[in-house]
Amino acid sequence: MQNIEAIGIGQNHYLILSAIIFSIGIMGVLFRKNIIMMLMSLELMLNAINLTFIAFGYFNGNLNGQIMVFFVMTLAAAEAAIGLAIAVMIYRKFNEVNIRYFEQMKG
Amino acid sequence: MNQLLPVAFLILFVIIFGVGLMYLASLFGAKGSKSKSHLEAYECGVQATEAKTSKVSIKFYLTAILFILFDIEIIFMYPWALSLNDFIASGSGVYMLGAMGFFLFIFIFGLYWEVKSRALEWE
Amino acid sequence: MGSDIFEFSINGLKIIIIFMMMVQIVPLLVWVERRGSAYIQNRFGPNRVGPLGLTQLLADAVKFLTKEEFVPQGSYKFFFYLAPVVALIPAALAFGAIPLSIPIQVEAFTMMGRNWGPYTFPFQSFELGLGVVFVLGASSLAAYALLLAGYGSNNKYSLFGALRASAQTISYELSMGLSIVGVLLVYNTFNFTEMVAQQSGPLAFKFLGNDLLISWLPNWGIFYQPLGAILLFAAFFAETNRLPFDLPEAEGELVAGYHTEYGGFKMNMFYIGEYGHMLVASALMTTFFFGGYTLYPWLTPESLNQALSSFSPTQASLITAFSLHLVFLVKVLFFLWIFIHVRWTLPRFRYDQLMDLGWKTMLPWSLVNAIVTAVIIVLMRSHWS
Amino acid sequence: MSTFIISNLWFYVLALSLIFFAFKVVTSANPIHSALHLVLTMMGVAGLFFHLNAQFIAGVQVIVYAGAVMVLFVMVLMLFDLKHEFNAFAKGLVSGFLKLMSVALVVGYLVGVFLESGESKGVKASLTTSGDQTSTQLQVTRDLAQLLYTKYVLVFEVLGVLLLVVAIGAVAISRIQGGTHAKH
Repeated sequence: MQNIEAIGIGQNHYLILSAIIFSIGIMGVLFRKNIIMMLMSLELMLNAINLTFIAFGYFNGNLNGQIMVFFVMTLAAAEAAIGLAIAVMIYRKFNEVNIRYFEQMKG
Repeated sequence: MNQLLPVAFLILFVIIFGVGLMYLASLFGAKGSKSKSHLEAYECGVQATEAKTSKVSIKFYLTAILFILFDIEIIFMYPWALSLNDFIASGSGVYMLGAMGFFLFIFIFGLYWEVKSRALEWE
Repeated sequence: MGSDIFEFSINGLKIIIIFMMMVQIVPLLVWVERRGSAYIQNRFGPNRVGPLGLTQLLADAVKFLTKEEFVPQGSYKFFFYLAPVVALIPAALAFGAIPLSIPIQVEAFTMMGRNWGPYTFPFQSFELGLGVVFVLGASSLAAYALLLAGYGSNNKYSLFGALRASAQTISYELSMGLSIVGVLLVYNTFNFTEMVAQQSGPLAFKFLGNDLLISWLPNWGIFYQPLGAILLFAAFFAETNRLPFDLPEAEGELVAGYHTEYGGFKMNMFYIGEYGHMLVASALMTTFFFGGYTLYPWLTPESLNQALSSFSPTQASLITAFSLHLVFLVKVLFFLWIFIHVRWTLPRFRYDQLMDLGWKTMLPWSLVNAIVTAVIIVLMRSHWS
Repeated sequence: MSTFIISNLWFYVLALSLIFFAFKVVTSANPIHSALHLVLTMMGVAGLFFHLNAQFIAGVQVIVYAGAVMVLFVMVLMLFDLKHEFNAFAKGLVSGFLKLMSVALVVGYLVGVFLESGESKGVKASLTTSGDQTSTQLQVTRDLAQLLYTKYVLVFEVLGVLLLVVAIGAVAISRIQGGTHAKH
């Protein structure tokens, strides 16, 4: 770990930070029962992934990381839109957002 | 770092300015009575009734969803608008028009479908 | 922010002064609005408190500070108090990014036994390469203040007012974004200072490959983007919830929309946010379409420098910076007067008309504007020889 | 060591606040609190992008994520009018333990791959060579545009079609009337 001290903020700093946020996101998905909270934790994980892409792009000196983040953002926004549309439909019909309730969903 | 330092400094100053003057106002302000009816939310005199999410509320989130999708299509147009001149200089201006033309055709078709399918009707 | 203590403190002071400029514009505009509306409706307006009612502003300020501190029962105290502060931040950030004049060059000088090197102070809070993207990001955060205020005040009608206001704000952000694409096509840069630099010369553009020069017209953006200017200005009306787009506050039962429960200084902060957005809108209109801080034949950085060659370089750059700043302020005040003038002349839209206008007319028209601009630019700028 | 910390203080401050906000997103009971903390996390990540020479992506992140997606989240949460959630967290000791173990496994593997993927590259020269800070930001965005519309133009068109599909899908979903529990 010695050479990281001399250079300053190295690539591993960013990667460890995004790993921490990614793990917080996974725990959010696993532990929360509200659908919308799970979608939010998913957004958190996608943000961590974007951070990794940009960190690799910056430290390897090419722009592929930024292009990839551009596309990940589009997909994340589209996924959030559809996820929330479904969540609102479920809420309007069942008046309940707790994920455990839907295990008995028929058909 | 000194690019973002002024931004952080301004945000900090605005928060301190806002919270400080709000606290000042609460010190100088007259003390109203704490009775229940006095603190009742203002319902123009009518007894406050519980909110029932009505049909119109669906239109709000549908507008927000369509806003996200069309906003991303506009974001894709920013780099195009920025580099169109460089592409013209390097002789491939028409190619850029073609590439964005197809994208805009999809944008216009989506907008047309939204209008025709009466998704944005506010009754 | 600065290499040494002198530059650091000057930049810090400048940021505070520019924010204070935005905060102080509120009493001035309120006074102009009340006098102006009185003039339009053939009555006097405030003239009791001091000459022409000018000290009415101080009376308002004191009134705002001494109003009762009211929090509706059962409301979410944290959101209730957070909303006014969040209402201030987007306007302050956006106004900080717009250049108000050319940077001030200060020669090396000695003070207190130390010689301080030459400095250049940009005449704006923060100098960003991508100014336009920053301003768009800041103004897209405005919806949070409305939603927080509506939700925090535990009043079902202010919740509906907040939802309507934020739905209107976001749907007009689309046509704002698209008309800014038209502007970017013309200037090819996100940086405001480069945009103003391109507008400081005579009207010169490439026509089918060969250059054309009209010397008596300034090279302003309005000649390249007339439709874009109209669409952007209309979208700004909707962004700031000004009449004729201020329906969320005007419905009978909504009373005052999302800020029904706010009184005293918290209400004043919402006004600062609204008038701040108006100021940002006028500053953007002048920077995009009316030449920012330059006035082509007489007041441009080059012409002023020649005229002031007799002064020392620091004084010359100070005088040019502040005189160009005055030019900028005059243009901004002109647009502010239009904002106020429109408020007292046009009736307001019904909510479905308002949303139809946003989605079904302004969005397609700004799309057409962007496409036509791109086609003309490719046609005109590609060399046909 | 101290000069190293002070000159790179901004990274540690930003990183710690990011982790704190992310943690608050997951653990706060009132969903609107967590939505607002998620907005702050996204602004923090945008700040980090700004320093990684990706200024345009930072702007896009603020406009798209913090300004559009999160507004939808807050709007939907307000429509539901969810009060304080009491049993917000999944109960069950054994399942909780298994979940924690799986998360630790995934993250441990990730960090292991990062650290052993060779020495840190250190602070790379900025992506482009030209002059002061503001022009490099513009130059990076121009190179991004150059790359986006020449090499990745097919992805760009496919994403346009994807957005159309999602728009039509969202409207169709909001129109479903029937369903197993529909009360006729």
